[in-house]
Amino acid sequence: MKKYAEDYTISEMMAAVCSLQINNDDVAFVGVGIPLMAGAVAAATHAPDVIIVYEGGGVGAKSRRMPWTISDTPTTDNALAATAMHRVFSDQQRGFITVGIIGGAEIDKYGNLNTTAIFGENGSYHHPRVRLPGSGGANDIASSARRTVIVMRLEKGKFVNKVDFITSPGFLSGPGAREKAGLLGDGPCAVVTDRGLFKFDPETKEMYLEAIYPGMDVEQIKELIDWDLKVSPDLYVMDPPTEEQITVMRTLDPMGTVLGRKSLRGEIEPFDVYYNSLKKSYQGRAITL
Amino acid sequence: MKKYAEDYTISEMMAAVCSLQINNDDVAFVGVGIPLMAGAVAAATHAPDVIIVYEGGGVGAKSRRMPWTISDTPTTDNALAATAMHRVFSDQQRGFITVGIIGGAEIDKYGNLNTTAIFGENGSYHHPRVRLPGSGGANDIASSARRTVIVMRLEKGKFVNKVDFITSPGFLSGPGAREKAGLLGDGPCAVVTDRGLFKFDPETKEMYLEAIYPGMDVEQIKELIDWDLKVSPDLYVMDPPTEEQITVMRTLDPMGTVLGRKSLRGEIEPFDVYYNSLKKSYQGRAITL
Amino acid sequence: MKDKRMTLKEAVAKFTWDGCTLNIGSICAREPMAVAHEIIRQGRKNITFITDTTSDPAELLVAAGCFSRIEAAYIWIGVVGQGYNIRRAVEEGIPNHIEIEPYSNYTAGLRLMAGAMGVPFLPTKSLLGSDILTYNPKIKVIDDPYGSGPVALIPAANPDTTFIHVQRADMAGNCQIWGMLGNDDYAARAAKNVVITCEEIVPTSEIRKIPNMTVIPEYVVSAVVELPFGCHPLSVTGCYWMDNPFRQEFIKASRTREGILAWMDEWVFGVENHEQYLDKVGRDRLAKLQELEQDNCMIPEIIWRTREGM
Amino acid sequence: MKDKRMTLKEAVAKFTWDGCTLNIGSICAREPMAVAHEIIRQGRKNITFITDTTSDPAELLVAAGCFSRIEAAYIWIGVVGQGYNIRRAVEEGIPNHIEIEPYSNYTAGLRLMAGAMGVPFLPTKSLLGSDILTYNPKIKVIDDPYGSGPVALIPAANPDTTFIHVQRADMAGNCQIWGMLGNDDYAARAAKNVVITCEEIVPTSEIRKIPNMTVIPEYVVSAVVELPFGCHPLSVTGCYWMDNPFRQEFIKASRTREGILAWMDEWVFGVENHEQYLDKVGRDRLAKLQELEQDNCMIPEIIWRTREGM
Repeated sequence: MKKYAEDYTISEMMAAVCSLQINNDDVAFVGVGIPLMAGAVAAATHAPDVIIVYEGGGVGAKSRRMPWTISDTPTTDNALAATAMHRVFSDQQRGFITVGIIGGAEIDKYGNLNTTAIFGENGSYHHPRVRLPGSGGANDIASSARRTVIVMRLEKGKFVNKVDFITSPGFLSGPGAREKAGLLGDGPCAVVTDRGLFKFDPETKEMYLEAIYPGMDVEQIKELIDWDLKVSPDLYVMDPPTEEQITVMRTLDPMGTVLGRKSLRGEIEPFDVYYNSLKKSYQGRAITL
Repeated sequence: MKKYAEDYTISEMMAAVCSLQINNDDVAFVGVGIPLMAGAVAAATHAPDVIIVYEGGGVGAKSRRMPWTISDTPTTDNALAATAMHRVFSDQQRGFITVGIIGGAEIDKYGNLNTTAIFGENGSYHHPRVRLPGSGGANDIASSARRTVIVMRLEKGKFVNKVDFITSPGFLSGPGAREKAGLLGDGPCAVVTDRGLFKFDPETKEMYLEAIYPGMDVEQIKELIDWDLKVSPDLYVMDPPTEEQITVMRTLDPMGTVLGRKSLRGEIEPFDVYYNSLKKSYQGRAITL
Repeated sequence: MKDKRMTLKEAVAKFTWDGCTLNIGSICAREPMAVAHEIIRQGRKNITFITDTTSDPAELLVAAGCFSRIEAAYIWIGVVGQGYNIRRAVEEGIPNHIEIEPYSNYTAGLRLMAGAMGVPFLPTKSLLGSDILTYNPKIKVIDDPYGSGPVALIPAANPDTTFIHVQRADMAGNCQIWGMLGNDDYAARAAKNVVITCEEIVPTSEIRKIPNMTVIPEYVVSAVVELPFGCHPLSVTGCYWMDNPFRQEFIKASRTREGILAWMDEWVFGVENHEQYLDKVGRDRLAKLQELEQDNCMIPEIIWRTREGM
Repeated sequence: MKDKRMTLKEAVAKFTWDGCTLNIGSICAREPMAVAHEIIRQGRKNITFITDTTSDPAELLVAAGCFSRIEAAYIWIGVVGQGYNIRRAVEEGIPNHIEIEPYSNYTAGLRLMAGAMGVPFLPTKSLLGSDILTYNPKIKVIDDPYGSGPVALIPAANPDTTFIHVQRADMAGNCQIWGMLGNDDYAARAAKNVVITCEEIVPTSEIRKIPNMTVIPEYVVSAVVELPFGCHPLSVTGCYWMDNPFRQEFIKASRTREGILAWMDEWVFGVENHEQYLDKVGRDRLAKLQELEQDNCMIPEIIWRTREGM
């Protein structure tokens, strides 16, 4: 029987929920942050045969350490293949990538994502209030992965009626719009937030609330969203992460590098602490090849 | 001082002349037959730094054995790189291949080559009198290598006013035609035959006789060519192959596989003769890496 | 991890059919003659063959009447002779007329590359001004919208099935290839079904020692067939060298229709499977071919290690 | 064989200039920080930076005012924080305004691939429907002449110079890369000048042991610089792992303009060259980073052999 964790952070909950969007037979493209952790957790728990693909070119790595980005050295530790970025994106455009998991900073009800710039009141693309990183591979994943999962925090002003810049296409203007634009993938299938899980209506393509996390409130969620959010008639409360999931996360990410437990607080670890912590985490995790 | 060979075949003379079209700083694409041998001789004699590229993806091999095609196993023995066919052709289209050496079955005065089909009197492309192999990589080389060298035997009916099928473009219809067609390479610079060496007039782009082999006759050559052949005012008689060149050829190709000494006579070597001959040729040739 | 192993007989039965479009990977080295034998034994007809350059296997499949159409750059026997069977088919319609759609090696690769990338076409400056354009109506020449002048668009090809022979693969289809690759990286990704034949099936842990050598990942592979000496009389880098005397006999037989029919009776229909074919060729002879290759090239040993010795 | 070795100082002096278009290869792993330091020390201005995704080196070059324009998919510091310097430049024009031409990772790679293939553009089904098209006027959407609907054409890029860091190269520039390749195979072929920086210059005979590992051949390379630990504080597969505490200090300094200026005074202008930088980081610390990487991954030994032992 599953044992649920009692002590967990909301980032860990998000990573756990996100990991369950990955199936054992998926070939999964995972982006930086929580998606990276979701991929690692899925592979270590319910989806041992999943092939995780990283944008830099790593395929099916099996490592004692956690990738911190989509192109660092763990992405090819004991990998099935180590190849080029253009190659894995071509493979995605050909249809070999069954699921892509990406983050966002601003989203609308059709799942269109902005990670390029928040223009602000008198701002523009070239002179925005907040410059963001840009697409990275997110546009390509949102365009061509067979399905996509979006991960982002539910904060006021981020779930908007119209994003300033469509970096990564969701359903664009609604039903039929992706097909008309010529996009290959089926579009977003879920949005994992820090309060609940959202899905998309197959007819209207509109995002709706599918489930909430323990202790969360539907009305509070609706207040954080600019449009008139629809809620599933079968709304349910999701299970917390399992102890197994939490153990995996903390073993792989002892310093909270990926899930931000420390960097959010702005702490800088002394080099020797860093070194010893990594050494210890390697020893704690044997890999069978 | 150079020592010239006294006993040599006309194929060996062709390979020797062809090899001298390759410079030490060339990156050379060589096709099957005499071009393969020309590349090997150049690398073993006057052009030790030449990088020979084979269509299958071999780059800069250093082998005790002779490639028999553009994609067999010696093409990557101790190579600098072993990569893909599309990759080396892309490299050529980008301009990295300085010279390409190709063969032909039918040629016109502008150096357009046919290796696809001889239609015959009532024939057509789909129902030709003689079907030939097709382009292979020759069209790509003729299109994009910075310069090309053509190798073919001078036989009646092969140097024609109009080829049945332009497989590999020379200067097409004359001055300016390559540029108009959009081709990247500069086109053919020499035609090496079994009787003499031909070049192309920089103004008219017409093929002319530059030099003849020892014992050959200009009038006989003119009779074999359908158009009114121009002859260089500085026509000269070429040197025979050097002893060094012949030694290289016979060491690399003890059974005459590439230059056709045996296959032309239809002899089949017994397997043990084949095996022993190759074993011996490996022992006779040490490679310093 | 999925186990995709099957026999050659099963793979040919499952992944080829009358009227299919077929690709067989590589050129001369790693061109799997055994696959051609099995397709002939199973009597497939009306196949459209899609390739770049092809040698002995295609000659034999043409002679057996399996093909009705070839889309290729070069169809011939290299080194030891000419393509008597393809000539007889095109010139005389024996055993059946074959229509050839012409390409160059690069553009034959580009159509597989386009198919592999999931795009409808790829552009090139090859073919311009040539008659390959005249006789290949699929290729369109457009005026480059960026101003470089004419550019040829090569449309994507997605063959129903490709057979690719490699030195080693694991049972899920992760393939490592030594030596030249031909267009096999993209050919595998372009095809709808991919059958890997290999000299040796190795544990996945061997693949993981040097992931940069993996040319074809498992997610594009349908089936894996262990098929040692699967390319005889052609060669495989690091494994065995060409059997040219054997090829010379094949070409000699090919000079007449009677000759090649007798040759097929002996070497294709006269054996039940690849194992019997190898026995007939002779194990000593195969060992000598192995020796000739390995005097010059062997697949290196990869000593993988970490400081901790993981 | 040509000897293309030079120092980093010489290579930056020869192959970069005010107003040049520049690429620096790879992402996070093998991204050569030392190259950024030297470009800053040589005071280059008005550079157009062409890349896919870029991290610490670009942040620093932006802070130093070397760039006037960036054509890229992603400009940020990953893992440990955000891109304070790029934000300050775009939002406040400090030290100078930077215009960003947007791409995605794939399409940023496709423009290098097109440049490398010698074609004017490559087609894709990425970007359709997005505002990347709105703000990138170079990308044209056409109706596919083969009937698949809209297709975006990504025009070729041929940067003046690219710097690519690899594990090992010979003195002529034959490069072998372990781990993910990013877009480096095509980036090298797209650029007009290619400077290879490497952990180790090896004899060509080492390269010849495993030619399938050669990603970049000498005929595309202009210069080779031996530059061990050239990516610190970033990582190199099989060589050393990331120095995150160092990067955290860098990001902390980046929060204010004064902070990053002081940081550059100390770490860029305060040393004369890469050797001095490494001394300042500390050789013990570098050895520990090496250990952290090599606990998990080392470049394998390649035991090359033949039966005859050639």
